Amino acid sequence: MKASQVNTGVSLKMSQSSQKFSSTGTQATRVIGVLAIVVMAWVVISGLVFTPADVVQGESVRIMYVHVPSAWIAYLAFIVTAIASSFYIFAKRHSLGFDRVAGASAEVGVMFMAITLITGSLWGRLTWGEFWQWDPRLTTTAFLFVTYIGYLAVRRLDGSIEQRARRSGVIALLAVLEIPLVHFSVVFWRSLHQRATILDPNGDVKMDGLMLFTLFSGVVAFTLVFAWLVLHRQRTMLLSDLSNERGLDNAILARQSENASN
Amino acid sequence: MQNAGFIFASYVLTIGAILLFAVVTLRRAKESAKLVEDKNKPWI
Amino acid sequence: MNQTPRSRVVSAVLTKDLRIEARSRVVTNQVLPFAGLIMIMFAFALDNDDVLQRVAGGLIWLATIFSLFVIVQRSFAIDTSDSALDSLRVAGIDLSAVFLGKAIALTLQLIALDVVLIAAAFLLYQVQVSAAGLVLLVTCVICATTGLGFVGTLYGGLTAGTTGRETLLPLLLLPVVAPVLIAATRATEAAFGSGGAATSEGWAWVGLLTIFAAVFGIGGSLAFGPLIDE
Amino acid sequence: MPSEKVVDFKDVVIVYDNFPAVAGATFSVDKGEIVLLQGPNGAGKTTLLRACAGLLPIARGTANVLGCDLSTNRVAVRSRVGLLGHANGLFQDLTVLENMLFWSRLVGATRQDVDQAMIAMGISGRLGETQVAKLSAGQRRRCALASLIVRRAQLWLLDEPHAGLDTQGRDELDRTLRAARDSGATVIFASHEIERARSLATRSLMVTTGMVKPA
Repeated sequence: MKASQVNTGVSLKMSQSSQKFSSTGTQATRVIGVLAIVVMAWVVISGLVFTPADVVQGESVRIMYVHVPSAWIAYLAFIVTAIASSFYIFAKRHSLGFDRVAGASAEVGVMFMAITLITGSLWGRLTWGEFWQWDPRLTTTAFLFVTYIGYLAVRRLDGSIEQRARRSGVIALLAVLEIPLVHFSVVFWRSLHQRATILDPNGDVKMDGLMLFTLFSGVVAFTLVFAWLVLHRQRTMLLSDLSNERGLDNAILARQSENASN
Repeated sequence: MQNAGFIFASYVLTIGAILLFAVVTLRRAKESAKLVEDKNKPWI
Repeated sequence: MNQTPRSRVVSAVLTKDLRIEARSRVVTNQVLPFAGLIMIMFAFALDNDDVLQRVAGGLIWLATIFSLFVIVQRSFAIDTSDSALDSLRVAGIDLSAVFLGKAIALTLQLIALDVVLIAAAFLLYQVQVSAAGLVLLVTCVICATTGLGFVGTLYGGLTAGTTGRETLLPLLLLPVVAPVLIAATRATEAAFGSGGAATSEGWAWVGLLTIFAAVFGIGGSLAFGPLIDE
Repeated sequence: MPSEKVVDFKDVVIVYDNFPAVAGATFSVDKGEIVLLQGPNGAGKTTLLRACAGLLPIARGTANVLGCDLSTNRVAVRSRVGLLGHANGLFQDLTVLENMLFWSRLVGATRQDVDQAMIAMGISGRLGETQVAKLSAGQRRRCALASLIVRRAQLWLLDEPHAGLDTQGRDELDRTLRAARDSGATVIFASHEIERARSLATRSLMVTTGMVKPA
């Protein structure tokens, strides 16, 4: 049952965490972490030093090596949230593990989306001379960012763990429905009001082999970072749920002994 | 050169945000891990 | 146990909400002047008939969406002030019927509000509308308010009775209603012929509004029960 | 069946606002009993009643009400219980009669049921046409009880039903509860007025710091 997953039983013995790893680390996360650092280092060096400047964009193309992967990973994170939420809601056995993955992935996604928006506006300032354009892609991204901040706020509402899982699962599925609606309305809105043609973040770039490889490495590095962060964050959520559970055990004991002393 | 500043800033912000997230997560993990027995950590 | 027919629950909740509004006149006395004031303030701020005619559609729907937050909170304050929502839950009735009843009541109030706002646009902003434009305008108001009624009731129910709902509700609702704001504004502009827009351009937007209303009508009926059933 | 258990709680813990308001309650109530829950403020009486109505999740232990397992299906029990909490669940801007008709429509009761319930609680006639906002606390309580009567619940859960009522109202309430019991219902109620409540109850339970003992 649901309860048995988090039920720690009443035990006051402190745990002897294994010394080899930090609390949420394992062999696998170590490997992912080291790989992520190595690939990320390569992306930074190659992106800043080895790759040439773009013919059209000039030096500002270097921002793309962190901007594009973070945008992709943000979308990946929200897709993971939606899939995990639907597993939680539609599976017969409502497993809280899916809820934690959904929450962890959304948190990481919001962080990557913030990075996307900031690096994107820095790039826009260099390329367009403006920090912000009402371009469909930017507008959709901004709405999506606010939507998932709302999702995280719903996760923080008070209530039991099951309530949190159910509420946020429903919100995550509604948010996914909303993405195409927002996207279509924004694209449609822009297409009717043509303004100066906006430089497409991907389209106009003439990439040589090294530039493409660096961009590809960026996607790999950010995917590794995403996996590492979600694994740790989701385990941290389990730990804090469990220690809340222990806190509850202690509170129950305290309330019971209060009765005995009366 | 303004370009260099903007490009540098975007790299620093990106990596800084990731590191901050990682450090906060690990620190929280360490705190709550003390309160939880190893048998309840399925990854160990 | 014997389940009360859905239609009876829907109509009971709908008449209850409308009758309470007819008695208390909270929306009439507070929201309507607030929305009207937005229209007047913009007339002062922009102070240019050409500009006002162009932006009239956007102002109408911006005022509607700001009013939506107040009306939704009021709609659920009725049910939470004396824990009637708990009694509804204990009555073991179909909560999707409660959702529909409240959403329809909300939609009707929004329609009444929009009639006043559009009348204000005619008076204050000198907009004009053709016969074909009027048909488009009426359809647009019905489709847009239906969508807003569904989505407002859904998120209003989720935040009802939680701490910090005054800020959480707009945070959740604003990105969701963005498509309605865009689509309804464009359709209304087409109806008014603002900036030389043709009436025919508006119907595609009405289509988007209909899809929105359908998505949140179905999604809301399914999700409302699990969301407030705690 | 000689004694059919309507409520069966074993080591039940109920968390409310991150606090174990009920910290291990074990008790059972048989069909046809009128059980009084007594105990100081903050002992967990209200939480216990709300949990029996399927409104609160069960954190630990097993809880069974009217044959429904509350930890797996809290919703199923709701249509069969009637709960009167501290609040009355009335709409201030509607009249007494309109409130009664609203609730009766939802639960499928007839107009005749409504009239009978209003007469039983002494709120028929002119009072029925009055807005709830203009009623006294005691009159509101009567109205809430009347709307509970039309529910014809199998388990009545009442939180301080006597509060605010005058002597006449209390007599009417006691009569109503006994009549409900005679027609096969079970009653659990919390009260501070021990003397009055004991004469009504067939059994008393003591609730202290979230635990239940025979009184």
